[in-house]
Amino acid sequence: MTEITKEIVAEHGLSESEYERVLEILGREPNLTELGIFSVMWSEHCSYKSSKKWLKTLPTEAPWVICGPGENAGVVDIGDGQAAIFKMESHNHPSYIEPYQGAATGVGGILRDVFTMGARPVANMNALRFGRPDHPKTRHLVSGVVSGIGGYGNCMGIPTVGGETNFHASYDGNILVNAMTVGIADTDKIFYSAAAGIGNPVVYVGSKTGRDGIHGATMASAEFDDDSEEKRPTVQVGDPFTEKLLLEACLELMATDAIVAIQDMGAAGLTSSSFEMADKGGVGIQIDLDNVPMREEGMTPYEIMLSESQERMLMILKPGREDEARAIFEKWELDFAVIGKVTDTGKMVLTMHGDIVADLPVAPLADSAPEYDRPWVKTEAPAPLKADTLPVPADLGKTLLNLMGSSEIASRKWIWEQYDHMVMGDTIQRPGGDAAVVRVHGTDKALAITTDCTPRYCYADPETGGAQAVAETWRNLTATGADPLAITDCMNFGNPERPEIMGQFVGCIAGMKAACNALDYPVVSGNVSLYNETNGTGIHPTPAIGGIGLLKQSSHMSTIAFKADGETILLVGETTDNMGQTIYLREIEGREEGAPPAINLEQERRNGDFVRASIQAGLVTASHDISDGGLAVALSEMALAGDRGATITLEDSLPAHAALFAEDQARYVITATAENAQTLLENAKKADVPLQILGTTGHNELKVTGMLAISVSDIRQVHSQWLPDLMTVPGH
Amino acid sequence: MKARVTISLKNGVLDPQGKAIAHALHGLGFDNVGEVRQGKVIELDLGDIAAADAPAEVEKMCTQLLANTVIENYEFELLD
Amino acid sequence: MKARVTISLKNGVLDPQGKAIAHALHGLGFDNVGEVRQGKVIELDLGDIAAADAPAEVEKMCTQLLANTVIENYEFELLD
Amino acid sequence: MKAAVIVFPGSNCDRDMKVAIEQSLGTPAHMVWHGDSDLPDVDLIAIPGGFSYGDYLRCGAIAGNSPIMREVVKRAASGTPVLAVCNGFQIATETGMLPGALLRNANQKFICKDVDLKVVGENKRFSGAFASGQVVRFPVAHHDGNYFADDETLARLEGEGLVAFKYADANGEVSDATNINGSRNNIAGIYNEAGNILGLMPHPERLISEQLGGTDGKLFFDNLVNSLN
Ligand SMILES: Nc1ncnc2c1ncn2[C@@H]1O[C@H](COP(=O)(O)OP(=O)(O)O)[C@@H](O)[C@H]1O
Ligand SMILES: [Mg+2]
Repeated sequence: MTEITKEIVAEHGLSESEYERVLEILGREPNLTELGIFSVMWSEHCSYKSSKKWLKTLPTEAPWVICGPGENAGVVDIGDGQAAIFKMESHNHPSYIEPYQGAATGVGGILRDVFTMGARPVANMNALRFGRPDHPKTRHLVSGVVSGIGGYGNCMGIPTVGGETNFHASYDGNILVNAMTVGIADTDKIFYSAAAGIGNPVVYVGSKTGRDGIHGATMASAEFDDDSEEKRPTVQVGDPFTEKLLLEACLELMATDAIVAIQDMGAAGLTSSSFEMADKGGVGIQIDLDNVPMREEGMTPYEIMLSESQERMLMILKPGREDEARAIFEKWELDFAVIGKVTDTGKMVLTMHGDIVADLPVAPLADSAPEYDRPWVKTEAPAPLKADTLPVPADLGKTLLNLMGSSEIASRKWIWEQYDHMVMGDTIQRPGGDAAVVRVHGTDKALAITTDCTPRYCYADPETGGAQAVAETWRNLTATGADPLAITDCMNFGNPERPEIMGQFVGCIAGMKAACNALDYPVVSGNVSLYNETNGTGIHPTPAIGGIGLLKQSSHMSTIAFKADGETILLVGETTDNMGQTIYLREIEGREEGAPPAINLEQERRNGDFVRASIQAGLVTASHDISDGGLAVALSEMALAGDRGATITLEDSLPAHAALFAEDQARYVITATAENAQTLLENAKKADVPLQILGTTGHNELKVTGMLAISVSDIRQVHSQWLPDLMTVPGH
Repeated sequence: MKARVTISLKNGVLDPQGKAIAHALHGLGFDNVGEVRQGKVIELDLGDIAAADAPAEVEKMCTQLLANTVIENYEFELLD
Repeated sequence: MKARVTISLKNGVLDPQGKAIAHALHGLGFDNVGEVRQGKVIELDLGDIAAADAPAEVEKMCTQLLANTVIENYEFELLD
Repeated sequence: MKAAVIVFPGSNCDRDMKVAIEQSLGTPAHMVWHGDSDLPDVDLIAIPGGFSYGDYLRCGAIAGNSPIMREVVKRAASGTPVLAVCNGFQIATETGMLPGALLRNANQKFICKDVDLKVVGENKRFSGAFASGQVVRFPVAHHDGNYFADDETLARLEGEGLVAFKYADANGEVSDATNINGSRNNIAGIYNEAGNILGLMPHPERLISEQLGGTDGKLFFDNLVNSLN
C-alpha cells in the first residue's frame, strides 16, 4: 500500500492544515483512495472554499423560483405547470489544453446538469473569452472551441442559440469557455439528488468508466504555469452520441416513478456524485466497485473513484424497479449496473475484490470541507473620463466604421453559423439580436435567453461591473419584450489567494447582489472558476451572467431590426460625457482607463419596465439596448438587421463623440409609427422615463445630421468581415 | 518523396467511433469482433526535399499539426 | 487475430480534409508539401476466428460497412 | 394518407419532421423506431436529419445497415415515396437508394443558415408547389453535405432531370460563389430514377411558419400531402 507522504498530500492539492483536518475526521491516516477522495471533494472546484462565504450573500428567492442554487441547476416556474431549468458552467482549463474536446465536454457536462433534473434541454448558449486576436494561439483556440461546442450540441440536436465573445490580452494564457443550457420540465416531474430509502439500489448508467481526466477537478483549481502544457493531463473525450442516448433513456425512465434521486457524474465523477447524494439525503452509501462498468483493465479504486469519464449518471431507484429501468437503458444500448445500496451508516463504504478500499464518514467530509475568508482589498474606483479631454475625430463616419469592424463589436456570425441554432423547430429569434428566443414547444409561450458580462468594466470597478453584467442581461431580455425571471452565473476570476483578486470577486458579488435585488431577478444557479491565472497574471474579472425571461405570448416578441421606412426612432435613457472604459476609448485612443459607465438601478428598472410594457402593448416595432460602442453602434446594428438606414439628429448638448459612442447604461433605441411615438412620449413622461425622438428610418444610409453619413452596405462590409478574416489561414 | 503518417488514439482515450463501429459489426452478425479502434492515415507528398531531412521534417509536421499529442500517437513511414 | 483496414478516398474524389491539411502545412512554413490525402485506419480485434476464414470475413466487413465503395478504396492486413 | 418517420439512435430532426408533416396532414405521423422490423403500411416514409449513430465511421453508414432500412429500401423499390432530409439523404446514399455520396463540407465546417435554392428537376409530388427555375429558401445544417458523384452519374442526373435543387443566390444564379459546401454542380438534392425518392441536404421542415422565418417549407409539405392524398 502506498504510504501517504507529505509530497503525496501536496500533490493532491491539500494544505497542511487541510490534511490535519483529514486526520482528525478519520482518526487515522487515509489510504490513497481516501486521500484522493478528500482532495477532489475539498478542491476549490467542488467545495467552493474561497467563494462560499460570498456566494451566500446573493439573493436567490422570488415567488417564481422553484429551486435555487444547491441542486444541479436552478428551476423557475413558467406557468401552466411548466418550469425552466438552467445553469451555466465553465470548462476553461480543459479548453485551453485541448480546445475541441475541452469545449465539447463542457457542453456535455452542462447538458447533463439540466437533464438530470428531469428537463429536456431546449437551448444552449456559450460565453467565450479569448486572448488578443493577434496572439499566436488565438486562432487555433477559437477554431477548436467553436467546433467543439458545435460538435457536441449539434449532434445532440439541441440548438445553440447565442452567446458572447470577447477578445482581450488578459485571456492570452487563460481562455474562458462558459456553456449554458436551458431545459423545460413539468413542475411535478422535477428530479433532485438527495439519496433516500435505506436499502434502495444505487445504479450506474451511461458510458463505461475509463482513466479519463483523473484529477480534472484539482487541475481546474490550480494555477497554470509554463509547464502545464507539457504535463498534458489526460483529457476527456466527449461522445455526444452516447449522451443523446443517455438523455432519451433518462427522460424515458423519468416518465415512470422509479427514480428516487439522480445525479450526473461531472467533475470528480463517482466521488462527488455519490458523496453529494449521500450527504444531501443524510444517509450512507455502500458501493461495490467490481460492479462499475469499466472500459479498461486493471483500474484501481483510486482511478475508478476519480475518473471523469463523460456521459454517466448515478441514480437511486425504488426497490424492485431495477428490471424496468434496466430494460429502458438496454433499449438505448447503454450500460446499466446496480453498484451498491443506500445504508443508514452515514458512511461511504467502497469495496473491491471483497476488500474494503475506503471507509469514510459522509457528513464530516462534506460539511467540514474547508471554507476560507480570504483577505481581500477593494479595487479603488477610478474617476470618470470626460469627453472634453479627448479630441473629436475629424471623420466620425470612419470612426464608426472602425468600431463596427473592431474585435469587440464585429459580427459573430462566423461562430453561430457553425452551431445548429434551429433544430427542434422552436427558435423564433436566432442569434444576432439582443437575446435568443425559443418557443416552449407546443405552446404560445417563449423563453428569451442571453449571456452578458463586460469584463473591462469589472476590472476597472468590480462593483459597478458586477451590477452592469446583471443589468445588461435584464436589458437584453427586456428588449425582446420578455419578463426577466432569473439568472445563472459563472464567476471566472484569477487566484483568490491574492487579496486584489479576492477583492474583485467580493466587489462583483456586491454589484450583482444590488442589481438582482433592484430588478427582482434572483440567482438560481451558478459556478465558480478561480485560478484563471498564468505566471501571476490574472484574467479580467469575468462574472458571466446568463439570464432567462418569459414571453407569455410569443407573438409579442420584439427584434432589433428596423421594420419599415418612415418610422420614428426614439432613445430611452440619458447620455453623459463619461468615456471611461468605452470601446471608443480602447479602439480609437488606444487606452483602457477611467470609470465604467455608472449604474443607476432605479432608473434601470423604470426604463426597462417602460420599454417592456410598450412592447407588450404593441406600441413598438423594433427595440435594441445600447451597450458596447454606444448609440451609433446600436443604430448601426438595427440598420444592418433591417437592411435599411436612418436619419438622426442629436441634441448638441454633448460633444459628438460622447453623443455617438458613450456607453451609458439603462438606454434603449426603439422604433414606432409616428402616431404611436406620441403615445410613447406621453407614457414616458408619466413614468419618469427620459425619452426623445432621434429621427426616422429609411433610405440605405445611416445619417447623423452634421456628424456622419455612411451606407448600410459599407457598415455591413466591415462588420461581417472582421471575424472571417481573422480566422482565415494565411495562404488559404 | 512521400510520407504516410498514421495517427491513433492513445491507449485509454475513449474512442466513440471505434465503439460505434464494433456495435454495428455485431449488428451485422460479425459476433466475434472485439475491440475496434479508429485512426487516421495522412499521405503527404513531401515535394523536393532531401531524403536525409525528411524524417525530421515529418516529425515536425506531426507534432505541430497532424497529431494532437494530447490524445493521439503518431508514427510514419517514408515512401518514394 | 487482428486486422488493420486502411480506407482511402478514390482518385478523383475531392478530399476536403486533405486539402485543408495541405493549406495549414503551407501556413506553417512547410512550403514543399504537395498533395495531401487523408484516410482512415480501423484496427479490429477479430476474436476467435480461424486464420483461414479471416480474409473473407474482413473483406465482407469492408464491403458491407467499413468502406463506401462509391468513394473509397480499402485494403487490409492481418496481424496476430 | 399516412406517413411514417423513421427514428434512429441519434436522429434529432425526427420531431421537427413530424411537426411539419402533421401541420400539413392534420393527422399524426407514425414514429417508427429503427429496431422495429415492422414498418406500417404508409404512403410516405420520411428519413429525418440528425446524427444517426453519432455519424461515426461515415455519416449515415451505420444507419444504412440497420434492419429497418432494408424494409425501407424494399418499400421504395415498390414505389412508396421517400423523403430523405440531411442525415436521411446521407443514409439513402449509403444504402444505394440514391446515387453518389456526401462528403465533408469543402470548408470543413458545420454550416447552419438559410440558403436560396433553385428548383431544377420537375417532380409534381415533391416540388409541385414551385415552378422550375424558381428560388426557394430552406435552411441547411450539416457538416457533410458536399455532394459527390462520378462524371457519368452526374451527367445522367443532369440529363434525366433528376437534380432536384441547386444552391443558388436570391436571383437563381448558380455559381461557385453560391456553392456553400463544395457539392458537384451545386447539387443540394436529387431524385431517384423512378422519381419516388427525394434526397436533399436542406431542411424544408424548418421553415414552416412566419414565426420561424419563412413558409417555403410549408408550401413544400402542403403540396406533398396533397399530391399523396
Ligand atoms: N459565442 C457565440 N455563440 C453564439 N452567438 C454569439 C456568440 N457570441 C456572440 N453571439 C451573438 O452575437 C450577438 C451579439 O452579441 P453581443 O454583442 O454580446 O450582444 P449584446 O451586446 O446585445 O449583449 C448576440 O445575438 C449573441 O447571441
Ligand atoms: Mg444587447
